[in-house]
Amino acid sequence: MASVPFEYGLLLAGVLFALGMIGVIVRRNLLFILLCVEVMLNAAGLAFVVAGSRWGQPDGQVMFIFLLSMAAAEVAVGLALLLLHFGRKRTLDADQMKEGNAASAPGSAGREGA
Amino acid sequence: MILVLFIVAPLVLGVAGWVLGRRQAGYSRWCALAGNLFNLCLAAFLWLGASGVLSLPFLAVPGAGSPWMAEVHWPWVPSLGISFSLGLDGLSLTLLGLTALLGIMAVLSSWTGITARVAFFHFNISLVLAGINGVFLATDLFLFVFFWELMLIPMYFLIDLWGHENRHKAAVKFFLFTQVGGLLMLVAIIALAVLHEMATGTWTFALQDLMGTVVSPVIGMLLMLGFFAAFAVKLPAFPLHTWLPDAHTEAPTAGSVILAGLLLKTGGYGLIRFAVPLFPAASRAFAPVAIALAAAGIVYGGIMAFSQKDMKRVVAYTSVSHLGFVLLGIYAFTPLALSGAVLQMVSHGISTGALFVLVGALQDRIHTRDLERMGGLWAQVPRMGAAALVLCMALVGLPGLVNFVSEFLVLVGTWTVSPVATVIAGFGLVIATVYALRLFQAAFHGTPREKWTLPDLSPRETGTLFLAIVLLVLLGLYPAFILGMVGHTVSGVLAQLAAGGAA
Amino acid sequence: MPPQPRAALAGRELEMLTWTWCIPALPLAGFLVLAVFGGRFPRGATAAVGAGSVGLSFAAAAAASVLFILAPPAGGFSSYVLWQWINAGGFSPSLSFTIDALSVVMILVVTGVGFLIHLYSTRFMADEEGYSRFFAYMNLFVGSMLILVMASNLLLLYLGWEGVGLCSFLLIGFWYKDPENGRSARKAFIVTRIGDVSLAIGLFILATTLGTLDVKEIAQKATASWQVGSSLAVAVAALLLGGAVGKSAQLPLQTWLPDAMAGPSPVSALIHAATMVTAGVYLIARTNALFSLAPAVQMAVGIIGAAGVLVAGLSALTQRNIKRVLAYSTMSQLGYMFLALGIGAWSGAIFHLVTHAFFKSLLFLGAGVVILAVNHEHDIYAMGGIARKSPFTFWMFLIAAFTLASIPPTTAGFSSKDLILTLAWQSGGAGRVFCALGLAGVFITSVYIFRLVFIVFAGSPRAPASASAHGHAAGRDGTQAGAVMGIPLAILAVLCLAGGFLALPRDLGGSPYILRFLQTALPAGAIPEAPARTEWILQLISEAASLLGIPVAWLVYRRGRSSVPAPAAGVAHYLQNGWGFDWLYDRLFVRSFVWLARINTRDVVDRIFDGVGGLFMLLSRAFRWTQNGRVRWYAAGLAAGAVLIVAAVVLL
Amino acid sequence: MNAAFALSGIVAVAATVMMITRRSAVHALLYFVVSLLASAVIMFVLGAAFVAALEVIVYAGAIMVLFVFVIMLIGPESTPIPGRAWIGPSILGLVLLAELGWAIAQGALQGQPATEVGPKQVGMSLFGPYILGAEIAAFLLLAGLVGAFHLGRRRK
Repeated sequence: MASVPFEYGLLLAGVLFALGMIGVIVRRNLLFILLCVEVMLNAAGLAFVVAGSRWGQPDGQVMFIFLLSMAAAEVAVGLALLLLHFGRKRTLDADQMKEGNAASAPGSAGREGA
Repeated sequence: MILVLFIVAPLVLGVAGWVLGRRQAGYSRWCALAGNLFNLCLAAFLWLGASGVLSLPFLAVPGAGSPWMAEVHWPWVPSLGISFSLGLDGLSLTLLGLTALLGIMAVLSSWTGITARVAFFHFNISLVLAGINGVFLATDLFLFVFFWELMLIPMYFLIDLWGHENRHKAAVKFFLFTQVGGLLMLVAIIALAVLHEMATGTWTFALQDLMGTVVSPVIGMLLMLGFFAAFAVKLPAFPLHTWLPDAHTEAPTAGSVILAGLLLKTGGYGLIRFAVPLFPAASRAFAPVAIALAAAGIVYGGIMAFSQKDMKRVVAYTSVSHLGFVLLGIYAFTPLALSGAVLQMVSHGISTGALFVLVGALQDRIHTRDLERMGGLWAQVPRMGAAALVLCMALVGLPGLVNFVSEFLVLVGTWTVSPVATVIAGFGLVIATVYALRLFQAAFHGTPREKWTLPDLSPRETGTLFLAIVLLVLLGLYPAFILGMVGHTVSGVLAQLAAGGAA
Repeated sequence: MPPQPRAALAGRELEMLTWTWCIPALPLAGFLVLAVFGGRFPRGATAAVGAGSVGLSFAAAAAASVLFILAPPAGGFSSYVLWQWINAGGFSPSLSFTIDALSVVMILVVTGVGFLIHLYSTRFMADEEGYSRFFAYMNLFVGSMLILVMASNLLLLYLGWEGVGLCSFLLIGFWYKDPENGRSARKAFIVTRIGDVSLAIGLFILATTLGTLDVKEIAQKATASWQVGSSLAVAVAALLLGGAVGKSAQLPLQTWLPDAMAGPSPVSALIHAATMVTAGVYLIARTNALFSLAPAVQMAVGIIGAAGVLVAGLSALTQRNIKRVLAYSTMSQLGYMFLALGIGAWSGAIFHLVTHAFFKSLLFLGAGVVILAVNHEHDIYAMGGIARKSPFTFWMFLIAAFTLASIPPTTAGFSSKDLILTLAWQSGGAGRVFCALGLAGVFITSVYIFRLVFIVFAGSPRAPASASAHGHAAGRDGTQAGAVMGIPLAILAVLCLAGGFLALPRDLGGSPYILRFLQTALPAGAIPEAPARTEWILQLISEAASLLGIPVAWLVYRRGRSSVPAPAAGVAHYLQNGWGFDWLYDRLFVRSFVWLARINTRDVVDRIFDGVGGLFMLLSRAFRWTQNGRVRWYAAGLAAGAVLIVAAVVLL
Repeated sequence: MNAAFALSGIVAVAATVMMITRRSAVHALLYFVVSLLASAVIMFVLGAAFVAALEVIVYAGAIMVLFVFVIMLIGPESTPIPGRAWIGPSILGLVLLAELGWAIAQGALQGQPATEVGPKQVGMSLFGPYILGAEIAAFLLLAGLVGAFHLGRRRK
């Protein structure tokens, strides 16, 4: 029905995926990280759908449905954990999550962008 | 069928002791002791059968047809040709008897010394002994590896849980060394089985079947080195010995007895049973290196033993020196030397085991192993001194004790092969005198450096040591008792070597 | 040898075969009893077991000897096997004993002198701690020594050989509380052990080339298969010689013997004079066939002997410790035996061994009494005037001194030493040099022993410490030796006086009984019999040398410490320290070994494995920052990994 | 239809960029919803109407509501991101994108049009060959439910 070249769809999925990935790495807020993971998942789902429609097969959409349920479960557990963590530490900063592993090399702390 | 009892008896009694011992610690001691006594009786019973005193219908005549006097074959993983196969010959029987004997010594020596987690301790002892018995019986290489690992883990716990000051490091070191060697052996075993499958189309791990595998010289040498690595670590051969002083020193008395008396013997046994017969040509090619390592180890171990201050460390390094004779005897490939090597395994097991019992008893009393803090102990503990004297003379290789016979046989047998190595090893005997006398005199002669007050050996300890000493003397005057038993194995190995060398 | 029909002998022969094992077994049984129960025995019982077992053994030995002499077995020896010792790979030595003329002589000396010394010790050691330990060791020694001399194969001989070495170690270090004694004991054991290893290697060659260690078979097979002077024969003989010089304290392994005097005097008498140190002589005589095949080595034996006579004799001249004088004297006398062996006078060497056992044990036992009398003082310059206080000991000592210096009317030393010198002269060539050196040795011997006699017994007491200060048990400690100690002295003195009649020189109307007897076991040798003129001329020179020594000693040493001129003092110091061998060996071997051991206490090989461990530690440290606990960092890692993998998939 | 695809693609990318750069969580969330809606349009354009609807209902509707609840619970929190923090991740992302683009460009299937796949087909497939996957997804959701409940329980 549509004359959209399928590689454009894939490219769009790739761009969204890369953006999500950049977000996961850059952001320190756990909530943002979770959101960016959702972006990546969505990008992957989009790629499935694009591929499915290219071949005219339902498998791509089936996979998207699985992905969706997985994302739902993941978000439920992830957000629960996030709340628990926030309740204890009063912060969502991922860089302040590490506990008691003072053994890590001191020189590595400054290497991160954040 | 009866062979399985050697493995099952300590296992069952060990578990029983663990369970019972949780309520009353004493039970576990008795269970461990019972397991060893049972094995000793079993070995003696079979010994009588093998030497023709009793006629046991299930014992085949050794050397006629099958090399085994008794066998067990149960399929285990048939698709890969792995089976639960045990075989008994004179060599196995000798070492099984030694295992039971030293097991008794080990249990008796820790009768009062171990107070923490008594039940688990004796469970570990029984487990180690079961593993060792399995090693001495297995004729399936896969089963062999299984038992090889089985004896390793409880020994790790023995060192790590009940050892002395630096036990964690020693335990890890012991584990790493043996494990690396064992893994190389496992690789070699699997490679050998694969090569056999490629050549014949059937999977097998049975020793007898794999013996005929034809491999190229280079591959044969590599596989042989895989086996050699495991056994040389365990033996231990010269440059791979450094785990031993740590492990022996830090292990509890019973652990040291079992380590020195038995675990090291599995290395020698493995060389005789597997490494040499499986790869005759490669072994022949490798012999000069092994002989050089052995001679170096004899001298090096002796010098190291002289330089140590820690009494257990001294004894540990003497083991390096004496096990060099085993290596020398095995790779000389003469009947005399090989018989001597086997006998050396027995004599070293008894004498060094007893020496560790003695050192342990001394440490229990004065809570130090530092030779520089001892001295003049004879005045207080003459019985202990006398036992130490005899055992030090065993280190020296004094004629009349079995250690002399074994060392003499090894050296005579090696002379035709390598006079140089023999002379170096002979020089090792002089060094043995030096360190043995130092050990004895530093502890028992001279003037006391600190005010020790200590009781002499208890009847239990006296009995343990007396048993060992009597055995050393009796075997020293009549070594034919053991030499006759292992004669078939020795000639079998050499025949295999000759056949393989010609092929 | 009374003529008897052979058939009648068979019974007795069988009888001998079955019971001579008890000769070594009795002292060994005594050892076992004392070792196990000794601590609980009263002293009387200990003494009874200790001395009694050796006494019984002597009785058995005497009975065996009488039977042997009355009814010599065919071939001059009888062997019997107790049991097969080792059976492996065609190598099958057995525990078997041989009785032949040589071993008969040896067991008589060992048990006879041994019994007398045990008897003496029952009193000598009475005040010591470890009474039963002493007798246990002594019994073990006698048993081992008997095994050594009765063994029919060299392996069993080696058993006894090491056994006596062990006992020597234990008895030198008997007073274990003094570390110095322990050091001496250790030195003795280690130095002899070097020789023992040499001997053992000799046994390896014999066992591998001839396939047997039986003495008789070795002699047959070696003579049959080896050329005279062949390299194997030379190697074997040289290695056996190595063992012999170690045990007999000859050059170059002689340094342990003077230090061995740290042991109690009876020990010095028994082990370091009469028996164990002569084992080397016995060994060479026993394996004479091998030495005959290696003339070069046999010559070396002679040279070692001749050198030993002079080296040790000169050292004896300068010692201050009474027992060290005697120790050097023992080395010197053993030199005579080696000299005899070197020229092939096997029987002569053994004869001197026998007489030496008599007079040297008498000297040591006498010295023991003296030492007790001066309250355990060993320095001769602190003694003096003992003759007046204990005339009996003095006379005993004097008899022994005369015997040592081979001056009539004592016959033992005279006949044996003259026999050796005459034979040496007769053997010609190097033998004449040996003879000349031996004669010089005679003079030196005479000087040092009379130096000792004059300093110790003549003059007036120099040390305040004397018997009176050491009042208790005066009967033993006092000037007079007690009866139990006196009787052995007297018996030994009689043997010194009369021992020479076993083989009095021909020109004095004697007959070489013992030599003829020994020659049933040892080859007679090819030395031509000396003309009577040569014989008495040599005797004359020898006597002159000996007698000259007495006035010389008197002149130089009568006032105790000799007034040696300054340049000689340095030489004397050098000689006193045994020609600096100890110094040299200490620098050369002991220190280097200890240094080697010390630098490597921590085991350099272990450092290598520690290095491997360290490498892994470094690697782990290098990668540890990746596990820094930062979530985003892990995410970045994941991303980078994904990039890499995709790159690999896309580009490859 | 090409125009619809291009337009919604640009919207999706732009919204996502805005989303990952916002300091406020609420703003980011809203941008993400925009991005999801744009994605739904693309799916519809590609003929996958069923999943487009699901995207709107489940993703943009249900899941995002969860985030909203959480933001309500913990309150607005904003963390500043220094500029240089973007460099490394951006390079990484661009490299990945370049690789993907290269891979797509290598493909031999250029210009192939999309085909419509109806909800019936999807349903047949989901409860046909993929029935096991559907069951597992159900388990997963149950596990997520139990897990979230367990974690969210207030403990004394």
